[in-house]
Amino acid sequence: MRTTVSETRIEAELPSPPDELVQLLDPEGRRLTDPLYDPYVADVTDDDLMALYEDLVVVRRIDVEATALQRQGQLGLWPPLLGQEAAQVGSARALRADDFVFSSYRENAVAYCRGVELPQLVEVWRGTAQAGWNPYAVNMATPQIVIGAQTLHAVGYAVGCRHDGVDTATVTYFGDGATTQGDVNEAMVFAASFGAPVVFFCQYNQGAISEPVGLQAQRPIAERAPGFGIPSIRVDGNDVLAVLAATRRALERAHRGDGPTFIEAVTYRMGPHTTSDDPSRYVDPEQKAAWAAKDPIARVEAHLRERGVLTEARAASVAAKADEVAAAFRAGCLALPNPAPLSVFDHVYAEPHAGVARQRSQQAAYLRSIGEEGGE
Amino acid sequence: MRTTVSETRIEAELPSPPDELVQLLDPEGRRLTDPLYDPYVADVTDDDLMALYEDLVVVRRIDVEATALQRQGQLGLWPPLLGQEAAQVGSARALRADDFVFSSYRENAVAYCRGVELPQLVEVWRGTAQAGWNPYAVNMATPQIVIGAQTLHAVGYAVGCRHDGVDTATVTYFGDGATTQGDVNEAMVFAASFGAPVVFFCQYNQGAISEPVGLQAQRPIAERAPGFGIPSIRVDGNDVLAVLAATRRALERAHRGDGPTFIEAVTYRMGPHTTSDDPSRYVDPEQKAAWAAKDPIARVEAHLRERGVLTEARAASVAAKADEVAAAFRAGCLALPNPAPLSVFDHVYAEPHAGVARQRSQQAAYLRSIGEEGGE
Amino acid sequence: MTELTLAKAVNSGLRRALADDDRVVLLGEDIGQLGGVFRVTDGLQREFGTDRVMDMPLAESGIIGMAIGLAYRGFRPVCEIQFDGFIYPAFDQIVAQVAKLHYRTRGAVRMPITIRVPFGGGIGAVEHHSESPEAYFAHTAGLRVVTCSTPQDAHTMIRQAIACDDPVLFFEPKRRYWTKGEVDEDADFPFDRARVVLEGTDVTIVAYGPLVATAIDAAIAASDDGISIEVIDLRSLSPLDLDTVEASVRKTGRLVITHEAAQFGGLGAEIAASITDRCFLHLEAAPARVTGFDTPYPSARAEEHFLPDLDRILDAVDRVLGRQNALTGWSAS
Amino acid sequence: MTELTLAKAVNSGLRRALADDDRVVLLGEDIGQLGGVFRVTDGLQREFGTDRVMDMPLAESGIIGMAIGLAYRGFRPVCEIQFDGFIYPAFDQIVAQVAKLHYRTRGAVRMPITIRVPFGGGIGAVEHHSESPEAYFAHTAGLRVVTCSTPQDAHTMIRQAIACDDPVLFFEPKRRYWTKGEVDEDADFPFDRARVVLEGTDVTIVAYGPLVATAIDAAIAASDDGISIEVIDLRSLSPLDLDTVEASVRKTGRLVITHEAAQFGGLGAEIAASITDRCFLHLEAAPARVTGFDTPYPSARAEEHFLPDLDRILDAVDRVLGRQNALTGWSAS
Ligand SMILES: Cc1ncc(C[n+]2csc(CCOP(=O)(O)OP(=O)(O)O)c2C)c(N)n1
Ligand SMILES: Cc1ncc(C[n+]2csc(CCOP(=O)(O)OP(=O)(O)O)c2C)c(N)n1
Ligand SMILES: [Mg+2]
Ligand SMILES: [Mg+2]
Repeated sequence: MRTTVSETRIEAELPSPPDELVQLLDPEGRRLTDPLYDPYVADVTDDDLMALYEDLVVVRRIDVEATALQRQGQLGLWPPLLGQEAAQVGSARALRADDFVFSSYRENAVAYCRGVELPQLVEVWRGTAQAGWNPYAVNMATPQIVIGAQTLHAVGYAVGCRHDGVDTATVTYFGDGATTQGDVNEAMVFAASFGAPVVFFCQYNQGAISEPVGLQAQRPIAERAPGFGIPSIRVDGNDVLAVLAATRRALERAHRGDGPTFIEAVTYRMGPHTTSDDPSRYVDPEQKAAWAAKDPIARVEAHLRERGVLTEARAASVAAKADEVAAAFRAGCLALPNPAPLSVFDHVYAEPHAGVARQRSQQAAYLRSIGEEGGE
Repeated sequence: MRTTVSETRIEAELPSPPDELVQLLDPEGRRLTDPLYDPYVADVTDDDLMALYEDLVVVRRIDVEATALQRQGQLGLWPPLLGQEAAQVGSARALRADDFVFSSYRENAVAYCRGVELPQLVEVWRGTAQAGWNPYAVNMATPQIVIGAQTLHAVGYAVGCRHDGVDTATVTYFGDGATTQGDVNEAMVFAASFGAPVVFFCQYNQGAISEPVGLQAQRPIAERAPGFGIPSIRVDGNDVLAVLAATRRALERAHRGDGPTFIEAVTYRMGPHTTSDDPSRYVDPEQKAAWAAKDPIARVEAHLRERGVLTEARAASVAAKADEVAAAFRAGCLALPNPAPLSVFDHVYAEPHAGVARQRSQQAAYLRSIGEEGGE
Repeated sequence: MTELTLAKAVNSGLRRALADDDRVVLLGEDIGQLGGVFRVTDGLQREFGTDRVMDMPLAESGIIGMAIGLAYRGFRPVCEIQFDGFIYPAFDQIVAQVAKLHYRTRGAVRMPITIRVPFGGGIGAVEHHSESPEAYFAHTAGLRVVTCSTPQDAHTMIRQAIACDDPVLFFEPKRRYWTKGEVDEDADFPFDRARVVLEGTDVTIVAYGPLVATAIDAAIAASDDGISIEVIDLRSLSPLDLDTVEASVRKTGRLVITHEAAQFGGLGAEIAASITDRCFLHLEAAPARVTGFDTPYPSARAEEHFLPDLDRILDAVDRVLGRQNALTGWSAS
Repeated sequence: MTELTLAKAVNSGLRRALADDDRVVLLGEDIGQLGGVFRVTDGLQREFGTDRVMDMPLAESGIIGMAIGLAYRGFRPVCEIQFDGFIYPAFDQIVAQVAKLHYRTRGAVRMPITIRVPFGGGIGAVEHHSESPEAYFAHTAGLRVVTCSTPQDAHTMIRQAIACDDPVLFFEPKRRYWTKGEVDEDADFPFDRARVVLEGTDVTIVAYGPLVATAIDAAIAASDDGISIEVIDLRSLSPLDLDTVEASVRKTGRLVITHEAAQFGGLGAEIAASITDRCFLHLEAAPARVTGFDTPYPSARAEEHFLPDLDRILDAVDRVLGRQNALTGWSAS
């Protein structure tokens, strides 16, 4: 830990946030060159790009299916990621299996890429559980709903990895609105102070529910990090290749022991905040139309078609895969069991607890007395 | 309120933090020229400088007296400002009477300059009250002990001034350690979002109790503000003239409606954190010696003597004034009345409250029953 | 008199407060154009402008801290916390500042801040959206804590809260937002007095917020069984109107208290302890508490197993009446 | 057996925990070179290094949030909050994360975090340095809350807290840091059991932390008057060892509870309500509470008028014994 501060200006290792977004695929699907970021995707083959394309299509399909399930009353709520597929897939596919993720509630594509099983993606939203999966099974914590809280967990986990002498990186996802929360700023201070191997991944999707990003930030948020001593990258969040490259660069720093990096992936939430939201009250249709033209899937598709990689046959097989996943997802969702009455008492504590045990027994007796099933 | 963010780099209006500290009087008392800041002190006459000198001497004398009172058991605690006199006097003397201050616990010199009466300065530390003065009487809130909390109050007050259509500025004081707290960062976001007429005045005194500033900041803290959209100034906090100039510049922006400014006054805490602290456990003697050579009073004295303004006679009269203030301060402190037993129930609520009223009556009855005085 | 939902009744109360006193300002996340996630502030920004109804950056400590500064300046801020579970980041500013500033300054600085919190469960929500944190604030000296159960009370009490020179936590029972009722804008009643909703002679049920309706249902069901229940809606949780509860218990001799919050250290404990202290010789049985369990709030599809309902309340009624019930043998032995 | 102050006993307990389990790490402000403002961590950083005993940047939410991440990674973090009044900025991370993570993840993620908090008044401190916030945490499901009153308990219980797989709030009675007592490092006792400090037959006094010593003094004074008092030191505040209290009250029929925290919604209410429920027919009088008042903590020179002391406890003893006292006529009417 460094304990002195130079009183003159130090150049951060990465050029502190670039004027231009990092972009490798433009909205028309043209491959741009970038001497700094190209090397990070030099190994990406056509098949790899097809795989990314498939991910994008599948996660969008899951998202649409989930929205439908909510409309049909099968989910209580769903936070769509429509428009943010590239930011999530590009970053998640950059991760090593041992890297650990602390996300917010909208990162369903990240969870999908981490290998979370389909029905587990919706348990929280169906209301059958407060967490859909075992974090250690996929090295990803379950969705965090308290805005920004998870960023500190990521820093702690990252410091723990360093204590353990492993080169695992930790990535934390959060929104543009979240950057206002004290916790996110504290996380940056702690990460910088401890040189934590953590990547801050901000999905700058232009708003927090109805509030435009301008209420949270007068400057691109990536400009904040250098002041905390954290180099930052501003990337086109709708460009899956650029996001992959930027995340790989940040992860490389983390794996190498060079400390934290901040990534701002500039994107747009095309859907409502959640299925409970009414965006017609606040969305600017022109802004939305402008972003529709920057669709994250369309550009990969154009690129792959242009280069002859994406044939009709392959497109059809991707679509079929997406339908198959969606069907499995739906079936898995509907099959999720409701919690048993007495399960509310499970796991409050890891060790025996007289108070909970007593309440549980009383409730079991009560349930028996009213002839309720599940009362043991 | 601005609600969009330019996606390209905008130059902040003030050059974002300068490599060099703003300095107008060097440690030897030489007057340096600075084309940007000289105009802000062009009106400072010899008499004005003598008055600043007197302030510095007096507040140091008060500080020494308070430490003595604590050692004699007359105060429970005292947080010395030794070494930080110029940062406090220079900034406080820049304020207009209607400007409002939200400070931390060490700003006794600011309070003195605001016109707080002498014994009121120590009420909190003697333990006869939780606040020594009526904030509205001197336009300064009473000391805030929860680190960083007051910065948000300042932003709210500043927004309130704007709503009221007055050009009053609000200034908030806090330490280098405080900048880690979520609240201080949230205050910067809110100030920037609402263009609040507030000055963030950070006394960068090289540490938080035993923790070196490097644990809180990997970069000069003034570098953080621009990322939030707030221009910042880094000033030699031991140079009363430079602090006066920098604060006037920031206040000018606030009075003019140009929004928040961040000032980092680089200084050093020469004494213990409080009288309960044992700095021998952590202070670096070399660092302390280096800072002793940059004493904020010595340089003004050298400057004034060099220019023949500070004669022996005037020096003696300043010393006499300091002694006089110290004597009045001590007498006032010793005369502070202890709180009456039932006063603990006063002012919990502004309006009648059945619960407190009942407890108060019960306690009065109890005190009567044991023949205690003050039980009414 | 107009018929309004509880949410609209708060809305009309806020509108009146904004119209009557130009020092009243509203602060919160998404309260402007969106009108709040429950639409409680719908239309107010359009009517009163962005200086009076201010969308806040996403930070609860920031919102309350800023409200404190506005109160210092003589404003009467009304803050919306979007959901109960998001009040905790503001906890420090509430308990260490809002609650203490008047005391700290010996009355020089007033904190007429109202903090509106949609609270409680029963809406099938995800984690952090069904909390009942009222006991934390009731235990904090310097705060007032109130809640409402009808549109009329919602309208009148939000205006009283805003007019009060003390800070008030105003808990809105979110699952009752769509309950309809007549609202008389001119109605008035003492801010800190409980309301006897139903008179009865056998058992007193004390409830507040979302469970008042449940308690009434229980009382009606019990009356079919020939049991006469007095239902008290507390309205004010701090201070508690113990005089009203005491008078009732002196009559009935039996007390059941119900709330959604966890039992351990909840308000039911305070009410039971205080009433036992005041009515010891009048009690026929120990006061019974029917509450949420001492567990975190469970997932949506388990909440019916967690929340006090009519049957659990009636079970407690049986218990205080000394009838055989599920818990016989567990206590009061 | 060595004679240690309570502060040193915590220190030696921390040392043993650090030595016994290399997953134990200490986090806090000024806990390294300075050894903490109360010197409780004195020498530990020198002995175990800066990776095991980590000075933290000045942000309590950050400290607890970071501890959560470490716990995710399999560490057992022990966090020091410098003073009771500075725990509130961490409230959200404690109640919404630390308390809920095990439940949220159905047991997959454990949170063996210990949060050490010097608490309570009586040391003539400035604002925010004399708080008793234990009831907030006791009301929060998923947390354990304990406190100690002797060097022996301090030593043993801090090790038990660290070894416990649940999160534990460990409240240290700061005004008793300098109390001396014998410490046996090998002593052990159940973590969640109360201790009967003095046996007696007429009245049960329940106390914890700083007021155990005061309760003992009161019992001794009462014995001169021929009153036999049983003093119970709760040790664990959540869960409460109600069985031990119940057994005592079944014997004495009279209960006095004392704590420094505000009475309204404090732990005394829970104890009174629970014991009334369990021992209704054995109680000769309503349980009495002797507590801090429902006011913010006052300034240092007024704290003697705020804190429960021997005389106030004896006054309550008189009251539950039905003797004439100051409050006669106020209640139990
Ligand atoms: C502490 C807290 N306050 C408020 C909320 C309610 N809320 C949920 S999402 C949201 C907006 C978040 O915006 P952002 O961080 O940009 O993420 P996005 O939804 O755009 O992905 C708000 C206010 C919350 N979940 N947590
Ligand atoms: C929220 C909070 N946490 C901890 C403390 C204890 N504390 C008092 S002063 C201090 C250090 C503050 O450092 P800094 O902000 O640099 O101010 P300085 O004392 O150097 O003037 C600490 C940790 C506190 N007062 N408030
Ligand atoms: Mg967003
Ligand atoms: Mg400092």
